[in-house]
Amino acid sequence: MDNTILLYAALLMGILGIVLGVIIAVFVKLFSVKSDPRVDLALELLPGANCGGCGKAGCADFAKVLAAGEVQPANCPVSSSEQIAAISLALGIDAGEVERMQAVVCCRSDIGEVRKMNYNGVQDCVAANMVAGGPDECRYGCLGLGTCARKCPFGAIEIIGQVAVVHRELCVGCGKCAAACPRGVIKLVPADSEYHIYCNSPEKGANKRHFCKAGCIGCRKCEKLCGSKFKLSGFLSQVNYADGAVVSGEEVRSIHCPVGCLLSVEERLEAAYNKVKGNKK
Amino acid sequence: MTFSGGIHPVGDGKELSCHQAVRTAPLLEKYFVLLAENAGKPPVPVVKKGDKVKKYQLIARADGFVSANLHAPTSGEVGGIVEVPGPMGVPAAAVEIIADGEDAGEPPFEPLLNWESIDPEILKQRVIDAGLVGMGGASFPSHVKLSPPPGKEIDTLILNGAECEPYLTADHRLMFEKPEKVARGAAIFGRILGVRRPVIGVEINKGDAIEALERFEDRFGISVVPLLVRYPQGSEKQLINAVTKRAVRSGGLPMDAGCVVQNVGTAAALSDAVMKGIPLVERIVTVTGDVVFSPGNWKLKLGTPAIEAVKLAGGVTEEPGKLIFGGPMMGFAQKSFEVPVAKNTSGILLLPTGVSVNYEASGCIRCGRCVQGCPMNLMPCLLSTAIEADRFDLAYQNHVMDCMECGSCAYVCPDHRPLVQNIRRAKAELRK
Amino acid sequence: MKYLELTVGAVLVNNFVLTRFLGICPFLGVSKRLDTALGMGGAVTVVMALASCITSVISNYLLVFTVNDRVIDLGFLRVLTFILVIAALVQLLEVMLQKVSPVLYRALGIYLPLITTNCAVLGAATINAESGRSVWEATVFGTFSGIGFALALVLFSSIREKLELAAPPKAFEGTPIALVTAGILAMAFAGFAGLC
Amino acid sequence: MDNSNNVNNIKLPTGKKLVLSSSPHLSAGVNLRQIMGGVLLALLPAVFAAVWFFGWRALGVIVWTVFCCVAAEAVWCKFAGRPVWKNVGDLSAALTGVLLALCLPVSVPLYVPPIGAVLAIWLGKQVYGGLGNNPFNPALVARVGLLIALPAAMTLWTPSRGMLDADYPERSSFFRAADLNETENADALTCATPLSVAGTMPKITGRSEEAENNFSRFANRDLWKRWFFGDRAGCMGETSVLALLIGYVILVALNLINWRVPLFFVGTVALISSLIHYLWPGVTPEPVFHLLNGGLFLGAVFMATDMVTSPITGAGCVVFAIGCGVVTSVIRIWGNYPEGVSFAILFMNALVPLIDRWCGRRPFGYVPLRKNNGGDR
Repeated sequence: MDNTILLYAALLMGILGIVLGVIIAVFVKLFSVKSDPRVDLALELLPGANCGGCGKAGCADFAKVLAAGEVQPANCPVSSSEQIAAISLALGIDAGEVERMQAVVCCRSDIGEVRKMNYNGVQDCVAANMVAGGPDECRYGCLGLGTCARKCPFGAIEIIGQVAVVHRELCVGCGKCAAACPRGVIKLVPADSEYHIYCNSPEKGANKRHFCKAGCIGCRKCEKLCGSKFKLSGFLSQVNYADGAVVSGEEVRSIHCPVGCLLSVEERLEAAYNKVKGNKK
Repeated sequence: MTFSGGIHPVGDGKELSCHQAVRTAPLLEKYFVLLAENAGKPPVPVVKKGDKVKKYQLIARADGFVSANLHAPTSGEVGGIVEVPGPMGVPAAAVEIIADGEDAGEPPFEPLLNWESIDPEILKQRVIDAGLVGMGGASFPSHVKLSPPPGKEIDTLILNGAECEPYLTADHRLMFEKPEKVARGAAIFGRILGVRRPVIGVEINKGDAIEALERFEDRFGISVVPLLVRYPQGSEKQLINAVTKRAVRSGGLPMDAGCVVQNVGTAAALSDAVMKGIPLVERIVTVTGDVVFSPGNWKLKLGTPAIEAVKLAGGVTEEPGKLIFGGPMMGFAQKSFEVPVAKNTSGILLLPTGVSVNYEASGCIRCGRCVQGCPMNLMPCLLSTAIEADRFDLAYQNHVMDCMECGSCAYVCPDHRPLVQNIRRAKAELRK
Repeated sequence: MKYLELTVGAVLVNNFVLTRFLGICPFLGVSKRLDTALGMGGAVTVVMALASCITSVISNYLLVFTVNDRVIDLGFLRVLTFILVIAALVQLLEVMLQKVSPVLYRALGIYLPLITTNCAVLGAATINAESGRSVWEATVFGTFSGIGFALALVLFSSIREKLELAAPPKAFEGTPIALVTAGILAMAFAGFAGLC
Repeated sequence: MDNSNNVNNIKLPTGKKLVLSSSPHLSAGVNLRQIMGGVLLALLPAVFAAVWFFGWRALGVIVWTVFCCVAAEAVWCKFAGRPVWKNVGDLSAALTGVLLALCLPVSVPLYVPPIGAVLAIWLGKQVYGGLGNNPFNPALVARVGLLIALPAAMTLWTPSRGMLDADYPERSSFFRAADLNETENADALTCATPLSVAGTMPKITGRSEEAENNFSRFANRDLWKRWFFGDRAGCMGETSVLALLIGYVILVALNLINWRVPLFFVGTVALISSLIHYLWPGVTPEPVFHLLNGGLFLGAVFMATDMVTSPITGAGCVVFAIGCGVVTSVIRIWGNYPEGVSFAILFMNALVPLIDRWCGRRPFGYVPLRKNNGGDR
């Protein structure tokens, strides 16, 4: 008796399996979708932060153009060089070369003790900047309300004592913060440059001194000593990143910026922390 | 007659200054005439440091179509093109004029006493020459509104005498004291546009002004429409709706509904430009507020710093917590008392710390007062919560771009949420 | 009255998610946005209706039959065959969705093939078999159970879309707050007890 | 600043206290505390009625519940790092406390309010991020939670003041026969609410004499009058329809609720119950019975109108209220629970985001009114 039941059971399952299998096969044939496996492959290897640093809407979009060969893997600013190598190997395309960038908040309003007026409203830089041009006296400085920090997908920006400071090791240079900043204080600079001028105001030095102790006064000392590595715009000296200028520590020491605007990323971070500590005391 | 939505500001502060006759300010030593004061492109200065100018002389020429001429408010010497604190908080370029104390100058244009029979184009040219702009707040060059593109038929001209902003009484006093000028200005605008019977919309809390204007109804062929008191009746779209029952489409201009709206102050200035041949160099400003010693209305020359206006009003009784150019609902908070008066400065308002709202929100309780109050039929509370979560896409879907920032929502909000500022932020982010 | 139980009963009184607590995985997984919730609800409804129909055919006619006056009861195969059918149906749906609505396909992601292991679908089929419903009754029950599932999902997702704008304490963000909400929603559905 | 020199001895501003903020710079001067205080004011008649009909214990329970809710709020705020006084000071916790107390029976054991307070304030409100973010009415979350978890404690009804008198109409329906003679010993006496009596009666479908007579004992004008004033067993705050109507008038006068919600809620219940009653008289009592009994008015006036958990637009409120009415009637007439108001409101709370989405407002000028040149896209 058991044998018969087993037989029927096997028969039922077999027939069911075959029938369903055939139906699925027909459906798959009818509704076949052409898809490029390379897109999925690239998407898998991309970081998936959807930061938009590559200029595309997100990683999925980037994977699509990547598979189509329109861009190179190095266009993704977030991936490390090993990750890029892995993508180029997987897709069998050239990795390409793109200069790595990094964000710098060019302002020392904390050190400069910029005067701020009473402000009552939304704690957001874009919103605050629209109320009579912002509550602080400097029209070009960091407002410190943290819009950039909230926009950063990598948590690389910290607000230390009402000013934004970038953590270099976390920043990938996607540029979201720079786009979010209503005052353009955040600049994207080559990742291998170490020293930057931490001021963003092209106003006359004398004007600046009224409300900020730490702004660049446009004394041109740096320009005189290092020539084309610096250029003056308005009354503000800037490192000439466009020409690939990299300022070395020695040069910085020889310049000895009178207001102390010319700093390395680490020095700037340390100064911000020290300032907060000092204020607490 | 009125529109739907809106609010009734209680204790609107108009009684501080509405019984004070307009006084003319004494001559100052220096005036700082702002260049970038009209919407659109700033005019280009045609004078330089050291030039001697006469009163009414052209000092900056309109640059392009959406731009307006600027004239010297008094005679004297040009001290240069300087930077002064601007009404938007950032420094702005201004022509400094050091008065010579004579205040002498000839009207630069020929009076057009026969305006009822001459070519409307000549009248329109006069509007351009005299540098007229909308004096209600936006400062939009007037002639732009008088040049409808082909295909747009204008059948209604409305003069905005609603003055719905609390505290302000400049238009009220103007209509009461100079009804003839306002009525004639309306008729001239009507002639330029080919509109038969211009309408002046006035809120009924200005009964004396309505009475005064009605005396000129037949002489100039205008009609005065009394409107119920409600804010923001002075907004173009709401005024058109209140007077004609038409609705300007979302994102459209008043012209789309066949209407043109001009401010009563602009009409009075036009009357002067046509009858006397003088350009726009001064305006009536309400200097008021709970801390002002003696609030009132003054005829101030363009470029008068706010502090001088406060001096005229006898100073303050206590240190003000807020300085506002314009009315308390849509005006701009200022950083400095050095900001000069411009063509669109309808009021200089000083509020004590206790009266101005303190934006300190805990959480939206969805009471719906903002929804009832919104004249544009939006849902500010939903917009605000979406924006606070950085969901600008959601705000866009909920028509954040239709908001005109009248402030009705934030005024009625029991939680004192910065609704308007949130909406401004979303608009700025969405325009990027 | 019987059909009232099959329809209203399946949607409200014995709602699969909020009263029987079946199918919680997609309920939490795809309820973040209203449109994906609608898609998921639709997909589950289709699968549930078809699965209920086919499985009741199988359990009524194929699992128990007589050969030469001998009753052959293959009831032990019930779960096996049901899962086979459901898996095949989900496979078909997946293939179709990929072609018809790639956006929804991508939005549903892993939860689409996971309908196979959605206990609500198997639950509906099993309940049908246990209460010996006819094929037609089973299909009606399956359809309305699916609608009940979709209703719960849509309600839940609309609440979650609103919650996304709120700022709950850090510890409650995401799934914890969703579970609290689901609990309160279940309490509200408890009021329907005894309707039919 | 040279301007600060006094000219003719007038005081000039220095600008040192100037505050920058976005327009508008004025406010109507209403704050949350006033709104919550207004609702509390509207609840006072109901509190008086509760004390009048159920004795001083009612007041004790109300005060105890309010204390528990405020304490729960304070404790949470303390540990969540929110400003304690600001959150307690807006009176929302106190309001939740009063509402919760009013939907408890007067004889409720004293350990129930603390449980309810934790359910309402923590689970119903604070886990969602505090006032304004909760999708469900906190007081109702607590009530339904307690009803499901502690059904015995939550349905322990004691007679109201008038029910102890021998001339109370249809007294025998509400007391057990054995208890009927011992009404002097009121403390230990339990009784039934009219809704629970009606719920246990057989439902007779179809039209017959028997069906007509099924609920006829409730068709008693004297009884209706007593119910209207609040003289019946039930939750403390729900019995007096009169007091709740006074509350409704206060709320509408102070513009604290959308007046449509109670109207449409009660109207829908009346409509459905009268429809069912006149089709099958043996299934459910008359509509007047439904209006005067249970927590309909308490729910319609104070629970369904809770701003946070009801739709924003007028149209949305109407949809919401009708939905509440439908679900209430369905549960009352066919469900296991004798009362469906709290379940109905909780269920409709869940629908509010959808209602808000579908009953949104069309912006001004979104569709032009004029056709000739009124702007055609």
